[in-house]
Amino acid sequence: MNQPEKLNILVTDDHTLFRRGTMMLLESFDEVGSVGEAENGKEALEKLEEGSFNLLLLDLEMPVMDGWETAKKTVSKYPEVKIIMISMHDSLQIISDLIEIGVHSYLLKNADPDEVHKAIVSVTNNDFYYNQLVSKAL
Amino acid sequence: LEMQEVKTKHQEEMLNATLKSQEAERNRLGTELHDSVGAMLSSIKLNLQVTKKKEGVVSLEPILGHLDETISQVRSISHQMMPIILKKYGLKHAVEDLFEKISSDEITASIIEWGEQKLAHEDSLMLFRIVQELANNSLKHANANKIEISLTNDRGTIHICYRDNGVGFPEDVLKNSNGMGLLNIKNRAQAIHAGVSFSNSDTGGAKVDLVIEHSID
Amino acid sequence: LEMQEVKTKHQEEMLNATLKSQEAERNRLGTELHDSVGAMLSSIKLNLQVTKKKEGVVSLEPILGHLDETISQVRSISHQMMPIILKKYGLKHAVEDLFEKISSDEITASIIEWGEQKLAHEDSLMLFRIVQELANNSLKHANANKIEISLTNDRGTIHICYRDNGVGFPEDVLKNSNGMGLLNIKNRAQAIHAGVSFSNSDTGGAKVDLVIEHSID
Ligand SMILES: Nc1ncnc2c1ncn2[C@@H]1O[C@H](COP(=O)(O)OP(=O)(O)OP(=O)(O)O)[C@@H](O)[C@H]1O
Ligand SMILES: Nc1ncnc2c1ncn2[C@@H]1O[C@H](COP(=O)(O)OP(=O)(O)OP(=O)(O)O)[C@@H](O)[C@H]1O
Ligand SMILES: [K+]
Ligand SMILES: [Mg+2]
Ligand SMILES: [Mg+2]
Ligand SMILES: [Mg+2]
Repeated sequence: MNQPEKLNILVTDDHTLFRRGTMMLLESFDEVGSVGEAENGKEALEKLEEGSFNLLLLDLEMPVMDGWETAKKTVSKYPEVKIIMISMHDSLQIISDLIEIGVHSYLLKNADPDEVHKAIVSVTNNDFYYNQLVSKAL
Repeated sequence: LEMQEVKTKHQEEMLNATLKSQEAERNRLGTELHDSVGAMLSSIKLNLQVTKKKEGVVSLEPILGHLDETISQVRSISHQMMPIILKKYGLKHAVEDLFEKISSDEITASIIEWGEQKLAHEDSLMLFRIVQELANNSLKHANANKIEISLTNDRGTIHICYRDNGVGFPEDVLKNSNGMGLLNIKNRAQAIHAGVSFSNSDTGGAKVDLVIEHSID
Repeated sequence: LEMQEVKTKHQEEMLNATLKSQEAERNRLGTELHDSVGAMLSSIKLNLQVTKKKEGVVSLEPILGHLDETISQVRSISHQMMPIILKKYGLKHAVEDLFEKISSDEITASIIEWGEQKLAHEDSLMLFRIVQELANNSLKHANANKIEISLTNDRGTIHICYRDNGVGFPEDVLKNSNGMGLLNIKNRAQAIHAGVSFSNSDTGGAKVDLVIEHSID
């Protein structure tokens, strides 16, 4: 059997400390190969263009290009890239809107590392990860 | 009659300006809380969790540093909202505290005289908000290196004089001061029945005079 | 002339009430930030420092729990100040979100009808603030288990009807509504040229009607 390919993840968040923390966490997971970073949606789209990333961890509120627009553009230009939103907002309206746009999961910024791990594995294997929050929004 | 109508219209505009600026403030502070404090806390949590997983000796120093930064952010936002010094120690000390915070290598803010006064807390609060906005403006627009304030009490009539040594108010602002900040100052002055006037001093620099007659004394 | 004078006086009172309630809000949120968020952060810091000194395996779980709690507090304060949903998704969804948050085992809040409307953002914001205060009041005073709201649009005239099934407004409040909350509602309604009336419905329970004529449509 083929060794499963490692996950290359792009972390997009304007808050440097949070972005770096997330990257460190991701690097500690066995399934993860490389981890890249972007400060806003525009930068993220440029990096996705390189074609090496298969998963995008995406913040909602960012200058230059926010998470809504970035998610939309990613879904239409790079449909093979999985998207996990990671946000401070717990409003069901926002969550269901993003699911509608086509993101594969939605986590809060204070999610446990275990949940982040579960989400990236589940999104990769099953195309989605529904936690309590997402289920409630749907 | 016409004059009264104009007055009513004017009052309506004042009310609208106040509501608008309240929303602007909520938006500013809310955003800071959400994006800055909230994101910092999430980062701290994340970093702690990552640290937890690491083996061997790990340093908590950077995390403690970030926590300190967050604590001072929260303190600064809450002090802006609720000047506790004012409540506890009165207007003079609140202004002193504010001036200490804004003084830097570039600018010195000082109280040059402060007579006796026994203003009601509500009046002090409004006056403090006015001084806060004046100081903000001096930092933002004046390019000054000196801010001075004085309070004198002439048989119950209180006169507060604020000035900086910057570029002064532009002509059009003096004629028709329509900025939100200056409008707010007028609103607050009106609310406590204080007279307010904006001018430039002979040596240049913005000058704002506040007069409260028959203050309780 | 006299009527105009009364009107001016009335406007002055409105302005004062607005300034007062702005300070009351600052005080409330500032205190919460300072005493609650600030205190939590300080205790987290203390715990981390103690942890740092301990040898061997130490549990970070309690600290992480406190962090979570603090993050939710910050989130809730900032959302009150800055309803991002309103900006992004408009009034209906903002009310939906608010109603979701206040609905519990004790009380159900729901939108029973919502016609088409294209209100300007400023108008939506004022209406949202009004609904926020109405909902607060229902939770605080009504002892109701149901809150309902509807918005209908009759050729550009928008009618919002809010009601709960609680004890209803007391007589004296209906005659002379001097509470800060209700005054604020009137101010905000006036600012967007909306009519507002407070009453009790036949079945008991508070009822508030808002009418905005000639809304952009
Ligand atoms: N101390 C000052 N020195 C020079 N110009 C000033 C000073 N204070 C205010 N001004 C001028 O007056 C204008 C109006 O001030 P105001 O406080 O109303 O608005 P603002 O500071 O520009 O915006 P806001 O207060 O709403 O953030 C300013 O834009 C600036 O041009
Ligand atoms: N939904 C309601 N059902 C019954 N009584 C109400 C309701 N809403 C308001 N009231 C009555 O009207 C009074 C005035 O309300 P208002 O919102 O002005 O003040 P408050 O809620 O008491 O204080 P604040 O809003 O300043 O915190 C209340 O004290 C209460 O007696
Ligand atoms: K790895
Ligand atoms: Mg962000
Ligand atoms: Mg200003
Ligand atoms: Mg109330």
